[in-house]
Amino acid sequence: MSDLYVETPLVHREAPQGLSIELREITDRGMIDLRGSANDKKFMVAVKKVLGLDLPKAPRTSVSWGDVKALWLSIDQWLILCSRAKAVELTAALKAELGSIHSLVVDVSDMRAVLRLEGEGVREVLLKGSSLDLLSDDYAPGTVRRMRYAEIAALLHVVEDSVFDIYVFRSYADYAWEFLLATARAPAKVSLFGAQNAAI
Amino acid sequence: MKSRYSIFSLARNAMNYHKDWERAWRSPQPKTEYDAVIVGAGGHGLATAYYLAKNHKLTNIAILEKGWLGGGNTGRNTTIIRSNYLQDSSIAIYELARSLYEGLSQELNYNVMFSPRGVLMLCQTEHELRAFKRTAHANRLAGLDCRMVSPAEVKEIVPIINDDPNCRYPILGAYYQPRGGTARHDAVAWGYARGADALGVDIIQNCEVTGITREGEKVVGLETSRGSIKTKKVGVVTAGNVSTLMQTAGVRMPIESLCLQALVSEPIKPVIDCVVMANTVHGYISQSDKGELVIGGGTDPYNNYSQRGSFPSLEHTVTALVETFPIISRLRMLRMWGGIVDMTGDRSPIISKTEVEGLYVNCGWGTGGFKAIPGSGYVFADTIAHDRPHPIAEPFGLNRFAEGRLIDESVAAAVAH
Amino acid sequence: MLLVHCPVCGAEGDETDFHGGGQAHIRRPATHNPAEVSDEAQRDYLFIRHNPRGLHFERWRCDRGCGKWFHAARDTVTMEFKAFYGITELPPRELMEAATGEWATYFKDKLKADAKS
Amino acid sequence: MSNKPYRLSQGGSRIDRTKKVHFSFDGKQLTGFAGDTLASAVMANGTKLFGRSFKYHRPRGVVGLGSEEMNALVGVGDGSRHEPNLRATQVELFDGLQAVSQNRWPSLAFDVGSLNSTFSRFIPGGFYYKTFMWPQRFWKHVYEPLIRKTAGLGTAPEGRDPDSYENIHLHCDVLVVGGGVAGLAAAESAAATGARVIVADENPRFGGVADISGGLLDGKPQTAWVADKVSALAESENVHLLPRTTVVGHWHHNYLMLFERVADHDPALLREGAPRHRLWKVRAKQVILATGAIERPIAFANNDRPGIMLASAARALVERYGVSPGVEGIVFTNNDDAYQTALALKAAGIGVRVVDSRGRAEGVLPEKARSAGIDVAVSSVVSAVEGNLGVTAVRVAAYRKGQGRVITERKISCDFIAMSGGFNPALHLWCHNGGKIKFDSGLQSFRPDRHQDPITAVGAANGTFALADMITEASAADETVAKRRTKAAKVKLPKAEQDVQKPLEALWFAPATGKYNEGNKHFIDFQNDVTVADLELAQREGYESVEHTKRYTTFGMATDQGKTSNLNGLGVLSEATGKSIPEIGVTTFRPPYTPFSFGSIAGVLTKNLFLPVRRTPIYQWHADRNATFEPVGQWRRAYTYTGAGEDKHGSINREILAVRHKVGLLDASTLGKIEIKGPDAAEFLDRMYTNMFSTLKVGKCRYGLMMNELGFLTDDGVTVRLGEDHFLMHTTSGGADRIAAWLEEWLQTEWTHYKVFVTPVTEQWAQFAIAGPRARNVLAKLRADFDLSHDGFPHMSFKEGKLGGYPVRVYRISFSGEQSYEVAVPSNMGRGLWNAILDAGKELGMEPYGTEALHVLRAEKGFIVIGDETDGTTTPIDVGLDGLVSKKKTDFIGKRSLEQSYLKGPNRKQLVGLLTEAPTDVLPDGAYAVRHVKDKPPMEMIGQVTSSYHSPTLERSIAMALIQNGRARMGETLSFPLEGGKVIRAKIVDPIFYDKEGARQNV
Repeated sequence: MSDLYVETPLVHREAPQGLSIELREITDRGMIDLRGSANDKKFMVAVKKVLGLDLPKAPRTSVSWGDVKALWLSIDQWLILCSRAKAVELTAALKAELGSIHSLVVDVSDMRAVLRLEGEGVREVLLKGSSLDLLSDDYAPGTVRRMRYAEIAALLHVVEDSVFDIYVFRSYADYAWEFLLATARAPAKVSLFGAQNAAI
Repeated sequence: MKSRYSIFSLARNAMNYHKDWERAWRSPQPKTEYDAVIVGAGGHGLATAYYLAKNHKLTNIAILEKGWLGGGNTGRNTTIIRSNYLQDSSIAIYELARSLYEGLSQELNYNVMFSPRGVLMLCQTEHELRAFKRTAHANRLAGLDCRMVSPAEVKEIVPIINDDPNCRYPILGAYYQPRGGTARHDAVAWGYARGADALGVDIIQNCEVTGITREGEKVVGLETSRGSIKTKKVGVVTAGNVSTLMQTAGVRMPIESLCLQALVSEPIKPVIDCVVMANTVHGYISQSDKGELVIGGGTDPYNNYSQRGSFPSLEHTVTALVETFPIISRLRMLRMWGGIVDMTGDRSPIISKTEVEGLYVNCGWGTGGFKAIPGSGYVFADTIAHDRPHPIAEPFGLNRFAEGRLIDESVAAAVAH
Repeated sequence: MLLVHCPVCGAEGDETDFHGGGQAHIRRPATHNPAEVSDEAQRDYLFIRHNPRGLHFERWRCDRGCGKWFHAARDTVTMEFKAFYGITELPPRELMEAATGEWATYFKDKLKADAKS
Repeated sequence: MSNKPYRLSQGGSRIDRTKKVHFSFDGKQLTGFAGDTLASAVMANGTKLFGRSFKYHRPRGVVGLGSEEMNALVGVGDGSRHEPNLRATQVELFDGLQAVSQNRWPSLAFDVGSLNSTFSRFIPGGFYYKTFMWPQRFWKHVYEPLIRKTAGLGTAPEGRDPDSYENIHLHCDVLVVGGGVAGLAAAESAAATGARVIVADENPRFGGVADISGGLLDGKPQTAWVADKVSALAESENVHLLPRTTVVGHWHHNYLMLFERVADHDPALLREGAPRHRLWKVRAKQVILATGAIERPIAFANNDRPGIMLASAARALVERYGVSPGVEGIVFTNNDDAYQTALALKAAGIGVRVVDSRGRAEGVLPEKARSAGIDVAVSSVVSAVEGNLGVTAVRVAAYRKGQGRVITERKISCDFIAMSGGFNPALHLWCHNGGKIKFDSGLQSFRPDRHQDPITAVGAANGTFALADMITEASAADETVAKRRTKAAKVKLPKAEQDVQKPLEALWFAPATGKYNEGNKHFIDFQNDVTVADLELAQREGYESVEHTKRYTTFGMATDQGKTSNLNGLGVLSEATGKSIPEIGVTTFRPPYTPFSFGSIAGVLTKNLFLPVRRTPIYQWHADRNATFEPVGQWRRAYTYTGAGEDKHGSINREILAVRHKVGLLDASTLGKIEIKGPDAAEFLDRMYTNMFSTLKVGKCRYGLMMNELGFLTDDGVTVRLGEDHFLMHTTSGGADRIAAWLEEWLQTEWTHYKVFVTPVTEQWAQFAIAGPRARNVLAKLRADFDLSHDGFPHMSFKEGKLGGYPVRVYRISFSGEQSYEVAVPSNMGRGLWNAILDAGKELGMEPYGTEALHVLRAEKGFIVIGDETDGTTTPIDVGLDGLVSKKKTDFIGKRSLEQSYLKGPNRKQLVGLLTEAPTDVLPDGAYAVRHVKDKPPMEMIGQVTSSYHSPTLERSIAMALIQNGRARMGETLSFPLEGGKVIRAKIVDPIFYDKEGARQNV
């Protein structure tokens, strides 16, 4: 397999300069789309057996076990995160364990681009493309939310207070990247609700 | 007969400090009975009343308006006039209307400022180019004066257009109707009102119709905020409010009332001499004689009677126009407003008899009714007078929805009205 | 810009995060008896719409959230949402009672059935 | 204009006399001070003339204090940075500022357009509806161009805007609009509860008119209190202050738009890269309007002459900028407030008299004025103004309320007038989303009443003018609405001291000597040149509704949106008709409050960011290979790869022939892909497609058609049965998202009992078609680890395995009619496999081909393309795919509509093939066939070309068309009249032009 040529959606992009935050592509993330009913005990048990975690039932939350994370996407849908190397094997294991239980498991590791945003003011930068109330307590670390970002669909994952992952469908990766380059420019930095210049 | 308007009458009246101008229309009390009543004094209703009186000599008629005449969509639209539709039935009604607009100022002795400055419909994708080429073929064979123009010609007609071939939606050409254009919307309502009034039509404002009275299968009258009125013929022309009124006669309508918005910029010296429609990006723009850029957007996707829309649809339109006409970036929005538009399932109008004898309906003009006003009034008056659909009105009957005989311009031609 | 609330996942957001799906509670005649659908019934299903000035019942989808469809009761004049409820559910009783015009007719039987049970 | 020094030797709280600022006005180099507005700086240089009015081109000067200014509109900046129609009162002075006056030619002082003024008697309100009608064609060619040229105020910039803009979203608990005393008091108590508070003010500084309003707070000037509060709020963690930010509109559910002018006042910021404007989209739980009030002008004869200002503006000019509005002035008022202006002028050493229309002026302020030695004439009005480019004198006459004309006048020399007709609460934002208002007879104005949204008005915006009341009301505003917040807010309210004012008396019209304002102009709407006479004329002519009057005369429709004219107009109409003002009604206030830039709305969404472009994993390769791109939805697909020495036509033919004779490679990654799984999946697909899927065998593929409920085709594609309860659906490229949503909709809303999951996976896979007689050889060279034999892997079947080491799904399906394999590989490996395929295909003569070759290939085979052969009104029967419309299934989407009479009626247009008589004639796309060719239109049309190409395979043209009753007319020859008189004749044939038996794909 080592002779296989693999490239991620933003492989042609260089590290950006002059931004108020750090921005890079995460290239080693495995992703599995998992559908099933949270009310189906057998389903939940089978998933736990493979992933070692209880799928989160509370909307917009996530759960981790080791290097596996389950992000809530809907009442019957989760995005499982793992290392890219592990995704194929984990998909197979889930399929096998779920057997005839009503479910759908798809390895979607190549479907999305993952952008890592990091630094003071990352929420302010995102507010230039998202109408969510990102400054509220609703967006504590661990929160997951699908959203409209600029003109596209995106998935937001609050990793730490000032560290966000943005998932976009890979065909839109360049658009999302360029949108971030435009809105995260250092001279356009905005600070919200804090000590301000009192000279005004 | 009213005294005529002209430069001479202006000069004459100036001598007397304009004290002696006649009223443009009377303000009569409603009578107890009329030969026919039109409900709704918008452009379509006023034109209907005018042609009923003029062409069919029905003069004992009234037109009832709950607010002020011309205060609905007639006075809220972006005034685009064109007839280059794809389907035969659409071409027929819109071209009748357009040709009536040509001489309307003289017909009504009221300057409606019909300005055949040309309507340019941009082609910004190959698909759109194909669709317009098809329309161009159909229109040419129907006898319309329309043609495809090249990107270079587009630039000549509208020098401020973004002609960068590498932009997101480059201009691949345009479909041009040189005799399309604009008119002064209020003047169309006022001109028809003055004309109808002169022919004896009672225009009764501030008179809300609360119910249509039936006896068996026939209309016998109307209930209004100013009393009952007897009549055997009722023409309902109330646009966004048509569903609720027709319901009082037990007729259910294939209509949803949505909000359509428009906006103008601050006035500037002329920069756009024609009407430009960019369908791919949903932007419609022209420049009024006053200098304001007049911009139309799309509808909001939910029922709305508030005459106040949401911002996203206009936002999208403005963004598209900034990209298409980059100089407008530093111009400013002066005013935005909304209207209640009546949308049918196939986005084409209804000009129809109904299952109730003596009850006629003209509605469903949705986002594109202004351009049709003279033609719509003309064929609707004929339909009411003769109690059978005018041939041009026939395809627009209510029965089409049960037969599946839809006239879907926007789907077929991928062009909004 | 309406503020919409999804009763399925609790997400709240701008109308652009949601998708308006038109009138609610429309029965598809062919689902129930495909052999016996009159032209008029098909027309009513496809085209005839309640279009009240006031309380209206409609479908929405949580487009940028959980992806689920739901129902909403909304005033078409003030734009105020009166309730959000499940896609297979009827509106709260007080709203069925408050409905006017064609909606009142539609809910009359539902209210009777509700009273019985 | 004058060599008198208009800059006073002292005073001017806003200016810094140590910092000189150089700027130009109409090319003239002038000097001002830091802190000046363009208005104050120009006036300090002795110029009162700023512009020309819209219709009559009358000379105009500054009237207002800030955003209500309607006359002094200027263009600022040069070339592509020019911005027209800015209010000089709001333009902050900076070094190098270039401003020009507008709507004049050749110069401001001598304007040819002012001829309109000379002839103004002949052009009253609405005159253009009565003339310019003859001859008919003159409107377009003569009258309209003339009108357009003289109208329009400023000029547009040239070229593309070099500056940047942006949007930002923000939520808050409380948005306070207006940072005057009321706004700051409201913000302070809201912030004390821990709420997230935004305070926005359109001016560069907070404080509103605190600096020119007199009165004390806790024994100190109001400005001291303001400074304290602003610095405390600026320190707060939960407060965001936004100066230079106008709240332009209020929409449903408390959604507001705030327009921030970030860098207009300081070009250095622009140079550093700051956005010029920023548009804030705010969702507020609560809105507090502290928008203050706008002073009313008074309608007196020639009240528009340069030098006639609002009293508050004159006061601000003196106190803020140390600029005198003139040497000798008149304060003309109907209220006590304007006496503050008289006192301020007097204190600055400027000559001043007061003309008060009221019978008595005995309040504290009038008494102070008298004590200061100011002459106060009560029961008097200004009945005329002398002077043209400026004021030289006024005539003052005795007046009793309701008097229609004055008899005796006395002349008083003066060079400016400060007028005040009272104050109107600024309730525009209150009204944007349907707030109700009520008339207040004390104010003679409207004030807020009820509102459906959580919004409240305080202070002058609510008609509360007394300082103490204002502060009490503002501090309580948040408490009344924010019950959700528990943190008790105890804010100590300051003690307010202020001169008590006596009530005003309405004065909508100050009469002149002439009857009917003969020869005089009493302006109501200054910018649009609407006079009292115009409003009365509209009434006489029957334009009685206030909306009719507004539209007929254009009053209230200028760039100030009637801020100073609206109520005065209503007052005039009230007096003219004998109806009360509430009976006259109000015109609707529409957003925005003040104009804001289109650039700020677009934000960063211009150029590359305007709308997204979707790229496939192979995009860069296409671009490197000089592909022409074709937009398909938001995707960019390779249309053809034009090489050296060939044109597009050549490259398309080369690509087609490669597929027919050797092998081609197509990037089909954009095709929609949806996984569908569950015990009811097969039954569900039977509902969604017109044809049967429950009978499809595992491992097999089937082409399916989808209709909407109207019976019209909306999508097509091949669906594969991956397992007993597991399918993979392919959709058209443009249809992927729409169809996935469509499936979900039916599952969730109609067949809710089905157990089916739907997961769109379009972008997980890069997908390529390897098509042509040598396709199998390519796969073989790539060491396919699955059976490639025709029997082992027949047409319309599916395999999973490895190709060149890459994990793939392979579908043996064909859109070209050739032996064809569609290979799907995880997207990140797409480019790797693509390269491997090309390498393997090299010696087999493989060529990559684009979408145009694809279209020709399918047309040769008579395959339809949704969107080409269908247009949203086309049924499967129309396109001859009756065989794919199941007769067995009792119900599927669209089935019932196919039974509607028109859809199964006669004369439907049916899909046919066309062969032109001359093989080299290629029918244009969309050309129509006619029943009979005539010399000229109209001609009856019987159908149209849907696809038309030169087929290099057949070495002739081919076309597909939808023709009335087409299938019954096989062999008939049709005529297609083209532009320029040419007629192409073509014979109706079967639409399958090549390999009718389908043998080539089956080997």
